[in-house]
Amino acid sequence: MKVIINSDCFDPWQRLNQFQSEMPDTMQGSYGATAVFVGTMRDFNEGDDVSDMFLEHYPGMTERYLENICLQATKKYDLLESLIVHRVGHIKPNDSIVLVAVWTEHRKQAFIACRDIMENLKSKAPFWKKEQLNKGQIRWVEKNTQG
Amino acid sequence: MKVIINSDCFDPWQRLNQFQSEMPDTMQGSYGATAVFVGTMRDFNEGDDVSDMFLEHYPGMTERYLENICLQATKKYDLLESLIVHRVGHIKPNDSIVLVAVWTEHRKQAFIACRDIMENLKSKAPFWKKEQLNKGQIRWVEKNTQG
Amino acid sequence: MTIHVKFFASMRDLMGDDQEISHNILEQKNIKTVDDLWIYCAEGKERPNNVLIAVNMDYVDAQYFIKDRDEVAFFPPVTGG
Amino acid sequence: MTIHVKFFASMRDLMGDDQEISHNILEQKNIKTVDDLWIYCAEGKERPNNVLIAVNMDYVDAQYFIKDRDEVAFFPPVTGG
Repeated sequence: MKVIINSDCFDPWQRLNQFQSEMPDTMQGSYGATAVFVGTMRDFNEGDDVSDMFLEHYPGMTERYLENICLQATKKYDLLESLIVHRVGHIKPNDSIVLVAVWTEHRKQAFIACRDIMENLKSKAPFWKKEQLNKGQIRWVEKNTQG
Repeated sequence: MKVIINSDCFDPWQRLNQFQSEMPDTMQGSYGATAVFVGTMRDFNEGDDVSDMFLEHYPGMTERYLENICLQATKKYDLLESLIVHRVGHIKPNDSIVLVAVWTEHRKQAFIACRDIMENLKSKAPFWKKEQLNKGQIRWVEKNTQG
Repeated sequence: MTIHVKFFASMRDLMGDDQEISHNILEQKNIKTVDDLWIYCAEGKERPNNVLIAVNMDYVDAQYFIKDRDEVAFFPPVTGG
Repeated sequence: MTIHVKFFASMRDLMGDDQEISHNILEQKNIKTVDDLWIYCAEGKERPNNVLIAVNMDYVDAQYFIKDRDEVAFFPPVTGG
């Protein structure tokens, strides 16, 4: 189980590659399913072109909640491993914002756990998005889309 | 939309990296969600240690069904892109068997589409697994686990 | 008519040598459906309950009417992914 | 008692300068709950309906009793992921 708050741009596939290659030998052959979600910044939101974003968080509480969410999912869905990477700070369209990945024996648990973690993250983890629109306006995103 | 039948070992994260980097510029900033599933060979199935697997398929029909499944999901869930890679031939524990990935605007569609494609693949695509057990026995896998 | 018949996985094991064969079927044999074709090919072996059938790479049921040059495949439940 | 108060995102914009401040609260001020604390800090600004509250980094409601050295945070609905 690993939670990373990242202020630099990250490549989700490279992270997954690295995370998986660093797994202990005992993991080899034990997992049959990996479910992954990646959230990426779009250049369009609520009818407006977006050129830039700032992602604020509550240092300390954010990590605590992401770890809690992972821990709960690990127990509930028998996760063998899990990884959350979340970007903070200044973000450009097409940058990865969030990566959630889980490893389980069978696919059903992987699918449900990955989605569950994302929904919990979206509703509980203290992050806030501030968008800079192409037409100059700056606004806080008021709420997330329905999951 | 891309479907690949692969007789060599493949690294799912590298494939995703490559596939995404080859996307046209118009895709940049258009997708907000990517959902991925990777199925990996376990060294254990139905109570037995498994040392080796052979994955047979029906050339022609397999590709046709995977393409159909992708096409249906693309229409139903407004997929912006999709990728299926499926291994055939001789496989070892810890090898990737299947990769399903979808790109959408919002997360809900991505989660549902990825799972839907996997369930359709599991129930429709003509592949058959033959396991070699550690104790020497060879057997056809009779059915997939519940999704 | 000429029918190309394929057997996959455990169905091929069941059929032994006849794993992929073209049958020249004389019209008077009265082979109309996939089920008739199984009986013609299987030399008395019963068709397993869970066998899946594809004609020209599309799933059909055993009552499907075959025609000249069809490719008919028999296989067990799929186990990919 | 000393209470450390934090405001995030649009809640910080609302509060202006008071974004992160330690308040030395005299006992006779009769500040018991998070709600009392808001009234004490907010200089007449109404507490938005959807404001979220955390004490020592756990979610609580406005009736939560605060104690010396608590860290209290006010912020809008979260929008991560």
